[in-house]
Amino acid sequence: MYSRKVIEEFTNPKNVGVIEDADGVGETGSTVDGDIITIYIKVNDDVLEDVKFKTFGCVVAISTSTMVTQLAKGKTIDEALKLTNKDVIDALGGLPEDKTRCSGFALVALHKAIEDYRGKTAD
Amino acid sequence: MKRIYMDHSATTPVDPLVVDSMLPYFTEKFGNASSLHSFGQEASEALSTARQQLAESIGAKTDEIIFTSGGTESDNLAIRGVLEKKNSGKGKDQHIITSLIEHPAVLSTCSFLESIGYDVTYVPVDSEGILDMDEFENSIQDNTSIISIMHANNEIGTIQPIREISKIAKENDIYLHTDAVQTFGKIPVNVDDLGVDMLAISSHKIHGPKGAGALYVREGTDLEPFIFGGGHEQGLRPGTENIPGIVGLGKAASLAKERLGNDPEHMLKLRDSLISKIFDSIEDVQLNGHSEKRLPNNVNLSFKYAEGESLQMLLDVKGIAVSTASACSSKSKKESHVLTSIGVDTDYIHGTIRISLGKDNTMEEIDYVAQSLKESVDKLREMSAISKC
Amino acid sequence: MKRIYMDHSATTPVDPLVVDSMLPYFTEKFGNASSLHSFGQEASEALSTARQQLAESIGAKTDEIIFTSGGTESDNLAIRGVLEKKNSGKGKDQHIITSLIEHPAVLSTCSFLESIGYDVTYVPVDSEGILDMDEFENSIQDNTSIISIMHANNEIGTIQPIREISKIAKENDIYLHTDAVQTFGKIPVNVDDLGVDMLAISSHKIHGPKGAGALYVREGTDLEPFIFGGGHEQGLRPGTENIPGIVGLGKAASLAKERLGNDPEHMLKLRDSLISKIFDSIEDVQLNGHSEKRLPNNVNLSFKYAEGESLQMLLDVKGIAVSTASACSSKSKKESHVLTSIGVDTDYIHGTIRISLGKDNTMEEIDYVAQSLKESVDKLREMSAISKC
Ligand SMILES: Cc1ncc(COP(=O)(O)O)c(C=O)c1O
Ligand SMILES: Cc1ncc(COP(=O)(O)O)c(C=O)c1O
Ligand code: FES
Ligand code: FES
Repeated sequence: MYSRKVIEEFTNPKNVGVIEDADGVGETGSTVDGDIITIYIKVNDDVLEDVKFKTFGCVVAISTSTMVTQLAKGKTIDEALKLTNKDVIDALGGLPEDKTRCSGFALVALHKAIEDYRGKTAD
Repeated sequence: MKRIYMDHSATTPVDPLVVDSMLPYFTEKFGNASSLHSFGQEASEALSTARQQLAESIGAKTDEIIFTSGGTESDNLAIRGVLEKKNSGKGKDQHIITSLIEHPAVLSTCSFLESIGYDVTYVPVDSEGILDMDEFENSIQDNTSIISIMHANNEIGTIQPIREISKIAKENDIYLHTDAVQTFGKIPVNVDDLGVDMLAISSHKIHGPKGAGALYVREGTDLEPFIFGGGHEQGLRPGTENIPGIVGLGKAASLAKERLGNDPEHMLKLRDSLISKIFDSIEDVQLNGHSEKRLPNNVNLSFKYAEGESLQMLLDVKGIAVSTASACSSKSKKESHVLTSIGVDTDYIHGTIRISLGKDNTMEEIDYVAQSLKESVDKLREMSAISKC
Repeated sequence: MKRIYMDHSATTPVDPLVVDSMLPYFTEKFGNASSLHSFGQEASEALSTARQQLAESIGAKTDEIIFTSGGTESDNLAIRGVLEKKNSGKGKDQHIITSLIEHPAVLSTCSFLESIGYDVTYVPVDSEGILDMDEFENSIQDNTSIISIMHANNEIGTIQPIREISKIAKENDIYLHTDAVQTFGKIPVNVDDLGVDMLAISSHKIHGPKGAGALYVREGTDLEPFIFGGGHEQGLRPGTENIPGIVGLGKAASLAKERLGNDPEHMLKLRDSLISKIFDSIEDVQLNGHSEKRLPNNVNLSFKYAEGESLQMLLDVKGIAVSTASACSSKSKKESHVLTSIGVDTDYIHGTIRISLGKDNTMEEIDYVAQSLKESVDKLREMSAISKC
């Protein structure tokens, strides 16, 4: 049901953790639904120098989380904002159709983290 | 990698003895049991033997056994068969009593029946999954035609007090059906001891082949078929009989009966050892279901801060097969209606797995599973956005 | 004694290649296709492969295949599925068109539906068993929801003009279901060529295992399930999938398709040889059904002054398995509704046997059967109170 790539990313996720002095933090989901994704970003000169995640959720939630962090890391904020759901799903070698609902959460968390960063820097 | 199967409530491997018993009926004794010639007679004798084996294993008479394609069909036949019979000409003013934690085979049947005008009461259960007997008794109406309460639950393994339920059903002259798909082969299942009018069995849960099942129908219980065709199985289940499948079910049933003295005890030991190992090594975990009135092979656990599907997949990568909820619903991530009905905390409910043991599991496997479970829970908790760490 | 099986319309021996394809799914790859772990994935891959095999063999798309427990269930699902769907909230003001010579799987379903308020027209057939097309067209009503006409008849082997029927169904925007249980593997069965919306298949008639079948459901055809439970088979057929059975059906279907170039021709030769031998050696015999639009493996004969069951039994003693009418009704001695519908003479109707050939029958066997048949008919006629002698 899951592609080999999904299982690989899920069992060996990269960028797990918290960035203590993060420039932006974004969170999606709720304990009631059973998924919570938090993404932390560190920005340097408009570039996402570091991206980390913490996720409570299903295989899709975790594998999309790690994939989003990998795709976003090293990109400029504008580039990162252009990432689409499809980019994430393609990078994972596809996802089961009945799981597409949760595949978008990680990207939303990243966008929220960027918003959070922009909100702070606007001040 | 050696694989460890601990999902026996979803399905079981077919016993090699059972496969052997089936083999002649594919290529040699392949006749249609309705045919009068020698090929047909071989088939019809096989059918009789299997019927006898199954009947004996549950204390029934041979002509009280209706073979079906599986547990789902048996449940459908029991409930709809009674209603349809009583219904003839009388409209749909009939009432059904069932529980909130039945298998979808019963629940979906009931909600279909509701949608076409029947009245259904879904009796709640307590926090360990036992039927609320007061609510049950109060739910009985003059027009109650059938009570359908499962013998044991497929997710949490709680065993219902069917004998007590039967007493009340009898006092009120209402048919009682029980879904014994999960209990047969694990605890004694005798139709007279239980006092049931109908009882559903599924072959593939007792080391028999998939695609076969049976409904016990007590003599004198009036049923109509709900599938229509030739007059097979006393007019209650048409279609050319699945002889190899039925032969396999008969063999599996008699093996299950024979082994009732040993297998359940073995599974019980493994179960209790696994539970204590897990509680010794992992924090924030709870056992769902009843502490004593529980299937000897069922371990249903909820972990805080670790999601069930992820946990199941980490175990799968280690070669261990367990289930997130019941196999039936694990593809659609919905909360289990069983866990909701027993009131599992939202903190815990998403972190639930079911480990269901089989007669061939070993203590060595239990050690490996306990160890792997700890590693996997730790790993997920580290990753988790809501853990304490 | 070497036995000769010539009752392939009742059931067929499972092809050894089919048994081989099934075997791993009993003891090794025994998972539940709904399970997420590796055992479940093996099962669900097997299910996909079988679905593809079956789909390819009839020119369908994979998600147009619903696996069932057999032909009977497929027929029930087709007819009731459509009615139930259209019915939602609308009452039972719906009309069904079928023929007088359908299999009990269709006829009993229709008479059940009649009993609960639906309207059914049973279109007659001519003396060779072909649907009366004028009566058929005239029977169409504004509220006709489904037409169910079998592809070929199981007793007399007459093949219906499904393509013409389909044209009329389409003009009137009515769903067309065909029961192809007897045709698949014997004549080309392609859902687009036939122009049908639904098509029923039974595994055990094509050298596959008993207990498996399929319903083709054209994309866009709206159906409801009629058995309720977990959401398997696109919500149309609940219950743990019979993986070995379905794997066997898939394999049998692709073998049948492959062999369509050879097997039917072989059977046709045997058939025509048998018929001419019988007509050369026996008097007062008639061939029932159509002379050309006939299954290549069907020989349905009526003998004057020789009762069918007795004839069948004398042949059985000689090691030859044939059927009196269809296997389904042969235990209850009723006149065949098919023979009555084509107007077989009372002098002949009780002396009817069906010989249905298989791919492995030989010309040598044909000789022996023709010879034995003559001897047996002679013997019965000598004994007969109404024969000329
Ligand atoms: C309690 C219970 N009832 C019914 C069923 C359905 O049985 P089957 O899969 O044979 O249709 C199952 C298993 O899926 C079950 O666990
Ligand atoms: C034309 C026809 N339809 C339906 C069936 C029923 O198929 P099954 O025996 O697989 O239920 C049969 C055979 O018995 C048949 O010949
Ligand atoms: S994130 Fe909720 S099911 Fe996947
Ligand atoms: S004499 Fe036996 S069936 Fe008529």
